[in-house]
Amino acid sequence: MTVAAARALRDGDVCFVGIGLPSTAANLARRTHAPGLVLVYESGTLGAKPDRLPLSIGDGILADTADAVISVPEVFNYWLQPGRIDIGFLGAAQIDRYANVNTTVIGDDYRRPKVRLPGAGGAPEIAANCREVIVVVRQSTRAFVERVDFVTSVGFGRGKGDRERLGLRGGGPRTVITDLGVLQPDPETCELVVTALHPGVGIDEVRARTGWPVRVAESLRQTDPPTPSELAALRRLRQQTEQQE
Amino acid sequence: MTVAAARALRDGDVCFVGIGLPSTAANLARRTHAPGLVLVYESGTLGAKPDRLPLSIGDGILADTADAVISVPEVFNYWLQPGRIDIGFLGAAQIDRYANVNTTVIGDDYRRPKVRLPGAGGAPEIAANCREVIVVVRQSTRAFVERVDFVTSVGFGRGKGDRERLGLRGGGPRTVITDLGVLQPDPETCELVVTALHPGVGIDEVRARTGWPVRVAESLRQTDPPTPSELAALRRLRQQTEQQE
Amino acid sequence: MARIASLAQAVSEVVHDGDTVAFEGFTHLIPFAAGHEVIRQRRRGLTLVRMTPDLIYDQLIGAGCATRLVFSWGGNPGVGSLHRFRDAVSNDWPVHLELEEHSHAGMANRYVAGASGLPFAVMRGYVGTDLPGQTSNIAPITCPFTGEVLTAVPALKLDAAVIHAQRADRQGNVQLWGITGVQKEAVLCASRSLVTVEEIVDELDPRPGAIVLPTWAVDYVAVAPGGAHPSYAQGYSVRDNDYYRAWDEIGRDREEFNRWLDNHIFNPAPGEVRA
Amino acid sequence: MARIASLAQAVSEVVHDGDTVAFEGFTHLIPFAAGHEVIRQRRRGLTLVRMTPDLIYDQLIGAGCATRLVFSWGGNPGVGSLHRFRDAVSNDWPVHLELEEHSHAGMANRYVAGASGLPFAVMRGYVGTDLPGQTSNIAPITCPFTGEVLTAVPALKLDAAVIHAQRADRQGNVQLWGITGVQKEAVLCASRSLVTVEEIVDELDPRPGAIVLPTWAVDYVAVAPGGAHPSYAQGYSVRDNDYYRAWDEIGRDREEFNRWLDNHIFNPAPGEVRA
Repeated sequence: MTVAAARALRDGDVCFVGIGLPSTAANLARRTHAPGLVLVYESGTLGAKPDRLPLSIGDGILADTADAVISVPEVFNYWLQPGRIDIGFLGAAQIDRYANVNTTVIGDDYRRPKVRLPGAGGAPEIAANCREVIVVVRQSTRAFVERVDFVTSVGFGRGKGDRERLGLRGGGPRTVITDLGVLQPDPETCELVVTALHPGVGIDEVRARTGWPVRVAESLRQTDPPTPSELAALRRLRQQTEQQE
Repeated sequence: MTVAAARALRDGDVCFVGIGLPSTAANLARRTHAPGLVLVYESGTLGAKPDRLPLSIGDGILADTADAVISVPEVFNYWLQPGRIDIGFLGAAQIDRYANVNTTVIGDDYRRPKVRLPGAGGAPEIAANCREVIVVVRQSTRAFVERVDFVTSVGFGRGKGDRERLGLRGGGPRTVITDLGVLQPDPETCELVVTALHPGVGIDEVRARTGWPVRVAESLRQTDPPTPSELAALRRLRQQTEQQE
Repeated sequence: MARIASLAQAVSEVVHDGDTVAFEGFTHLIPFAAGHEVIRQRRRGLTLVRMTPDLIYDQLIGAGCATRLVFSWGGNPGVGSLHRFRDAVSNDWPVHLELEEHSHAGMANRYVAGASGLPFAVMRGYVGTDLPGQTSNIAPITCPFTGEVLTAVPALKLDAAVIHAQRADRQGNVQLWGITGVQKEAVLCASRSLVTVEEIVDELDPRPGAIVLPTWAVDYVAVAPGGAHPSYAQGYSVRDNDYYRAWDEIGRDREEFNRWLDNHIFNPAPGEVRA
Repeated sequence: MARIASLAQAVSEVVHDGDTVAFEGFTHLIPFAAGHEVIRQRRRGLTLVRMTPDLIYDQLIGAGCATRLVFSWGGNPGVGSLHRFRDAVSNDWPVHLELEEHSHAGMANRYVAGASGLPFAVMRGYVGTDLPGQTSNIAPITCPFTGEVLTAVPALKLDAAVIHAQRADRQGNVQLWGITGVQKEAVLCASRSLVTVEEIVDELDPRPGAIVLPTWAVDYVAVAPGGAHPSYAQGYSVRDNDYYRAWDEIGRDREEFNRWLDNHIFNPAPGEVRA
């Protein structure tokens, strides 16, 4: 997933990064094919260039290596809100057929949830305002549901045209990267369809781990396996990170 | 006027300062009775401590000696608007019976003015939001008019209660310092009345140089003449300023 | 002018039962020592406000100090969930915790509005999500010039704000640098404020990226070296990652948590200055 | 990524006839050299925007580049009036100048709204003054939570923003320090932007009080040493106060002004890099 996410980033893109897989993927991309990738962490660092993975978005290495450190209100108001960020990453506890994302509660009753999740964070406005969004999530029927229990971040609502009706100016989740492959919205319906499988993964496995009768794109691709240099760069990044701890 | 304005400032006050007489008065106060006076210049310097008079509010000495340099939006939004400033200074091309101030145009026709003045600057919100305002202006029938041609900054509107009706939260112009004396709003009507005369000035002269039949307070004071130490401090301040030019 | 006081005195002056209070810090400079002092002083009925409630809020909630939480993301950053927070929300242990939930952008703008003396802020956000259905503190607003409909959120009004900074001078001017988050806004939103600092110095020499809160905008300064431990205090200490990981175990279990409270907050070992 | 170009090329790419353009600088780092290049390129029909239009705006107005001015304070700071501005307003010389007039707080908020991608900003201001009577760009707005009535102003939308900064690096990242005014907001409000700089350096070492505009938020960078003369460029040069005083005489008289244009803008002496 990390290598696939890294590959989705283009050199020169401005990328809004959270801790965890997105941060790893973005820093891997910077060390492989996208040295000019611009990392914006929501804690207020524009153009951070860490030489290891930060432990949290408050990590001093982000401030030390950034082109500019700004306040949190400025991050959201001057940089995210006007659509200056090309790519946003989201994780998800649940994602549905139209790529709506839930990171708030599992269960029907918001006041008495089955599982209380961390909440929205920056996600609703990342989903609304980035030029496009990449969702990274492990594939399971628990995560891939017909309809999310709670819409924390809007993907495509109930289908095509909903983003426009809601006035959302960013492009929405164009790519959902899982441990099995890649799903993307059908251009006609905005429903997520399987567009690529990772090496060694069969489409039946994807179907079995998706909570709705998922469609498969006609031009189903297979993702290239991680190259030795990608794996080496990833290993080096993790080593440098562990040395710091 | 400068000494009288300096005396109106209390040690520890936070004072919003413009260039010209207010800056001279505030810096004189810092060097005499109010060493703890906090000077805020609208260009974004909190707690500037210049050792000479700045040539403009962009003077580097303000940034170099300030406790903090902030953006212009922050000056107005975080510091002036919420009422964190104790004292604001205003100049005036015209001031009227209820201490409304005009710095925009002289003449009846805004589009074809007799005299085009610099405009509002920070004045409307200084007048609205400072705990209190000091107006400094030379006394003449041209400047002291029954009704200003244009209300750039609200004093007391048309009289008592108007500030409250308009929702203005600051106290308004409590003191108008002129070359002849001091005018202050009558507590009952908010009309400006003469409360003090400078040494050697007679009340008839004030009347002759005021464009409405100005009232005189029962307890008319005479201001103390500038002390030798005030005059020396003012002279030193001006010398240090000239040496820099 | 800020008063310089001991941590215990400053906390007792600034944070009272029933207050709405923010201990801010966007994963950097988190005021742990002040939070622990609040637990020690057994404050009750607090409405806690913060963008990123993490361990110190888990501790305050588990200790029964809070009955309400206004927030946008609650977790153990880089580790996982907050178990005391979950237990309070799901099982009312030790007391019921009411939630008011926003996005980061929404909370940031609520702080900005509060700092600006405005009753509300305007933003692009929340539209199409289920968040507005759970609170009346998100409302549509129409632009008077274009007719476009945007989102309004009310200003945060805090009784108290508590932050940690690197340094103050003897006059009480406060300097912080690195990631400064919404700390300035939090202090400017609050009726009373307390800044704990790593040290007090004679002069705050200017530093790149530093912001200064002037002494006349702060109520109390208290020296608390290591007061952000286990979080970062840039230039002084880095994150104690083991503490964050260990908290997952401690916080998971009520007994374990109560033991931690007894041993580290109420009866700390002699010389245990932090945590 | 910002392109690094000559001043003449950058100005011709960024400022076009009929544009709404701000040359910002709150009495510090005023982009005089870029303004003079605009006069030299004989731009027409500009709407000029600025909080504090001063000498460079007097010069642009007198040269006939502008037909509209959106501003909050127009004067020769510390000296007196702007005579070309007055002549245009009162006598339509050389062309009619339409005014839209605000307060500083209003203009600052209009920049903030533009930089934030919002159509308007909310503030406490203008109430009771005669300013709202002269423009439709000031309107009441009601808080949806408290019912309080405040003031709304529309976002500034600029075709172009031009500022002067101390330094850029070879990638086009821009650094400025000292009084930074609303320059960041102006650049973020604009479709196209140009930053003139004192110098280009290999690396922007961090400096106290400095702000950085990343290269991907800027369109053009042009080297213009002394490009803020006669205003300040902190760390490089101080205000040329004699110039400000002398301008009062030059600007007062149309003939004198035209002579100045000929001698200093259109046919500058060899080696005359500024003014």
